[in-house]
Amino acid sequence: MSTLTPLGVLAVALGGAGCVAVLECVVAGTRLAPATMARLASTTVRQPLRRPATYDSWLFHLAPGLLLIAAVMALATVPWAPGFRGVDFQAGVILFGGALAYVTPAVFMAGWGVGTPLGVVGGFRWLALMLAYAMPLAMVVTAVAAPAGSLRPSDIVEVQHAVPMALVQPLAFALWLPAIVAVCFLPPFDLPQADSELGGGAFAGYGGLDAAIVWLAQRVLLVAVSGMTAALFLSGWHGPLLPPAIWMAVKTVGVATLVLWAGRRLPRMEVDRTLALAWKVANPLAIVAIVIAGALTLAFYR
Amino acid sequence: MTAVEFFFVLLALLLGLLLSAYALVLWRRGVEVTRRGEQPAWPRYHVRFYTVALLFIAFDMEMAYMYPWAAVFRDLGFFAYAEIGFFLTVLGLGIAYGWREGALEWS
Amino acid sequence: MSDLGTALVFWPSAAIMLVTALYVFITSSMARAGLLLLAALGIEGLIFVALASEFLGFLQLLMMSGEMVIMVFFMVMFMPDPGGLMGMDMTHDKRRSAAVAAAVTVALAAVAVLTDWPARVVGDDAPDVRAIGFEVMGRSMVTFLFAAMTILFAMVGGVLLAKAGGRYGIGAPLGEARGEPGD
Amino acid sequence: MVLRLRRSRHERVPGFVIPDEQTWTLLGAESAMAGLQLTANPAAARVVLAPDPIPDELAEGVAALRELLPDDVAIDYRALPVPVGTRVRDLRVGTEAPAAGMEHGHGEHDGHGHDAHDHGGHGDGDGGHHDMMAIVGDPSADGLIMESIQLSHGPLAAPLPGGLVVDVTLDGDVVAESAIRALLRVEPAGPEPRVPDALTPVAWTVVFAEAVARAGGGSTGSERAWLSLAAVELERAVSHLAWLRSLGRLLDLHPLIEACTRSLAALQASRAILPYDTPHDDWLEAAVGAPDLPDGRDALSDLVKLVTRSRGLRWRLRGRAVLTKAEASSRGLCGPVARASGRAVDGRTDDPRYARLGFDPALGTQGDALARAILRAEEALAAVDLARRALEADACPDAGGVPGGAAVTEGPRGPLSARWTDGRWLLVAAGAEPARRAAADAMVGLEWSAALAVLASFDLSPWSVGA
Repeated sequence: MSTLTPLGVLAVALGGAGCVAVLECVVAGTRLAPATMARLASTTVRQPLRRPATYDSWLFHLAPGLLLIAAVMALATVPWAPGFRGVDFQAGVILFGGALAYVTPAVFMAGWGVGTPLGVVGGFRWLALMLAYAMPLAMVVTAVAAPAGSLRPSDIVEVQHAVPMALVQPLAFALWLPAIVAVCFLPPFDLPQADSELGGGAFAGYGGLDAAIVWLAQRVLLVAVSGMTAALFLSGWHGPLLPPAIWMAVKTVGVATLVLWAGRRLPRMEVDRTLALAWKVANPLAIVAIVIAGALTLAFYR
Repeated sequence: MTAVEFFFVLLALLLGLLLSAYALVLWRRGVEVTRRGEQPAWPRYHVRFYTVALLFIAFDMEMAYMYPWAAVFRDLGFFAYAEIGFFLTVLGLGIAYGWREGALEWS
Repeated sequence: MSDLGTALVFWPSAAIMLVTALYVFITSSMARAGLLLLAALGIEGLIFVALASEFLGFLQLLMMSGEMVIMVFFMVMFMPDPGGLMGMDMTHDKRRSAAVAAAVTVALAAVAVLTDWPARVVGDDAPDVRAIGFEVMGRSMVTFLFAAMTILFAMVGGVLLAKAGGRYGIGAPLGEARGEPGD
Repeated sequence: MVLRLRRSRHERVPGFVIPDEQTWTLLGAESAMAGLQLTANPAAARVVLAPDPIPDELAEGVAALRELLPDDVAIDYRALPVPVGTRVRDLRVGTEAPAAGMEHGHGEHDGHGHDAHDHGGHGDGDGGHHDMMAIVGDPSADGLIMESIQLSHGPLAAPLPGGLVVDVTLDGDVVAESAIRALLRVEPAGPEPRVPDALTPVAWTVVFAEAVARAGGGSTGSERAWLSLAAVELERAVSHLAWLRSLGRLLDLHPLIEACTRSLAALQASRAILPYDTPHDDWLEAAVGAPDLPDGRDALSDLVKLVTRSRGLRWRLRGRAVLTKAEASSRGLCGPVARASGRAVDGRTDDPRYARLGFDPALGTQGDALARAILRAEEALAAVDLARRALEADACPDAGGVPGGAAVTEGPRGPLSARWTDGRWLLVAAGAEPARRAAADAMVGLEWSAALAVLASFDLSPWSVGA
């Protein structure tokens, strides 16, 4: 792991965010206009910071920063290639979960910090959504780590050299996908900043650099989550012809496109039904997924 | 460069970039206050999912035991599987009880 | 991590942690107090990682954030003036509590400084996750299973207290028994 | 999983439309919004479209909106063919807050029972150390005593119609109380008709022409009768489609939005709403334009299939705000809202022209939000068929209007009637006020997103007409 790896992670973050922006135009079928996007970004960043009179001290301006740190830390744990494994901890998958867990206080700080009624409602809605996606996300990670016998993401990728985990444990994969869409608060789970219902919700008060950082953090979060999906479920960099890094990039772009496309086809979910559905269907199924993972490990992965 | 160093160097790099970006914008552009005269709406918010939150905290504790199990399960064989089976059924009972008591509904 | 690196991370983090812990009681807004406590525990997680106990550090990062945010919304629900607009001073009975705090700090400092901790330097990639795993599944299996029962008792107790009427809506706290099931 | 990589002509720039997208669509100015990706968050908007004379009642809303816009974004005033407002005054001078037509949907009923709600220990805080546990107030359903949020979901809250204000008391994110106010109002002063509702210009113009003809004793010529029928039916289809698209934006359901846009493009080919002083025949001719009806019909039948079969819509709208047939009649509801709950009240049934074209009103049964959506989609499809047959029809039975009587036409939201007696207009838009009241009552007890979906399902008009 060379000393350039931290800069490598930041490069992947920025490149990935740009790629996600392009993907959104492709999925939405609008014309690609990098010039307009660049102009919008530069004019946004050049504006003064914006602060509603109803804001809560420094809490309000820390939320975007925390969101971006959480997103980049989650991205750092993704093993992109045998040579560039990112932060290769023994418990890398738990760091991934831990980094994603800090999106929750960040969005709540944004919601509470803005002080407007709809912002506070958006912040508390995000708490309900966190209660819905947190448990399936954590349990599916356990179900995937059991066959690999280690919590290191690159070990999990190694164990999938023969067959990807998505085929071995389809139930775990099915529970993982909605959870990662909810983590990135992308439609159909874009409850905290629901554009049409809360008028921008938790992030309505932001302007200038804050809004740009929130936009960037959401895209980096999607890149991190799609990358980890490719690593944990689609046998990461293993693949017949192409070099490992290219395989990983192809799979990440594939997962991101699937997530964005599915988001456009489903209406926004309601908070109470999502929460009830998660705890009545997703959690019991996650328990079953762990039991299945245990059985598969005993049978095949010894 | 070990993983821990990489982790903290990246964290420091990020904090540095963010602080310098904010400092630059604050210095060059300053802050603009909107919605003047409005009062902040910070009520004692009536959260409707507090029972689910209680169940979540107990369930989150469970994860502290599931992760080590996942790391060593492959080498321990059936005995560890039986243990985690017991652990999961107990937790399933917890959810079933919460479900029956109507803790999962939106009060 | 090298000693210099560890020191570079440990001491600033410890300082920031103490400051945020102090501000938990100085600030008047419930939301800020809860989130400051979350920040303090998050930095504690980072310190665990710096001291080569990665699994416990990441576990703290993962669990503390979720649970502290839940604590925040309970504080916001049940304390008057959660936004801290009235600047209510939450500390009371100042003198005695200050004395107790000082005593406890001195005791803990003494424990930390006087005991001779094992000098075994744990390498960076010491298999701490697997060590805990073997420990939990092997020697202290009873505590693990008892922990499962404790979690179940916590769930049952929490739901029992939170859902006042339980299934039958009997004996709601305000005295009027409602016939319909559920809330 | 076909990924349609079609290249649309326009780059999408985030935009905000004042008063709302429906008004611009129905006034035939849809092309102005082509390059915009509509957003409800003013802070994210880069282009803001506004009608040149902004209605007086929206002045305060627009001023608040301007403050939230990014600094480098200016409001782009476009002249709409029909003035969208009453006392036309140049906004740049700035106006005091207008006294809007107040219709308190909910407040009058229980005599402001909730206003005595004490805001917990907050109220009597004298700064000193007061009793922490002084929590007073009436407990909500689960026995917890909490403070509520007062919120007036402002006049420019896209995708709801601009000019509609919902005053809500939120207990958590569940609506405890709600009242709906329609701000916009037009006073037709002189004999020359002024359309009192910019969301249905054609229907009102036809009603005025009919009323003027009846006041003069004659009856409308046969050729014009078919043309006015086609124009009214076409406007009904366009109004329902514009509403369905705003529902799609509220629920963030893009397949529905794209289907509505396709159908609208086909139906609105060269349709234009000319200023009112043009002669009536040319006005109607322009209002019909040259729609591509067969293509529009195909797009509409796909849309009806999508609305009836979409699991997402069913998930969000089924079983919400159920209005039984008895309740609909007791509340005096008319138009699609009443027909969705089975109450067969339609101004077109006793019109010989419609009988000639073989018209039978579509009826729903459940009366919930989903039934209202499906009914409006089916009505739009039926309206396109009626318009096509009307344009092909030749001979015309006598309209048989009683001279001096009120002229009535079935608008997209219910019957509209106008009468010219002793020098002033008597205008009635039956069912508009009861619909607002029913929507306000239906929102109570629902979570915020469900409450907005229910509010949208009533397709309320922000214009208050008549007394």
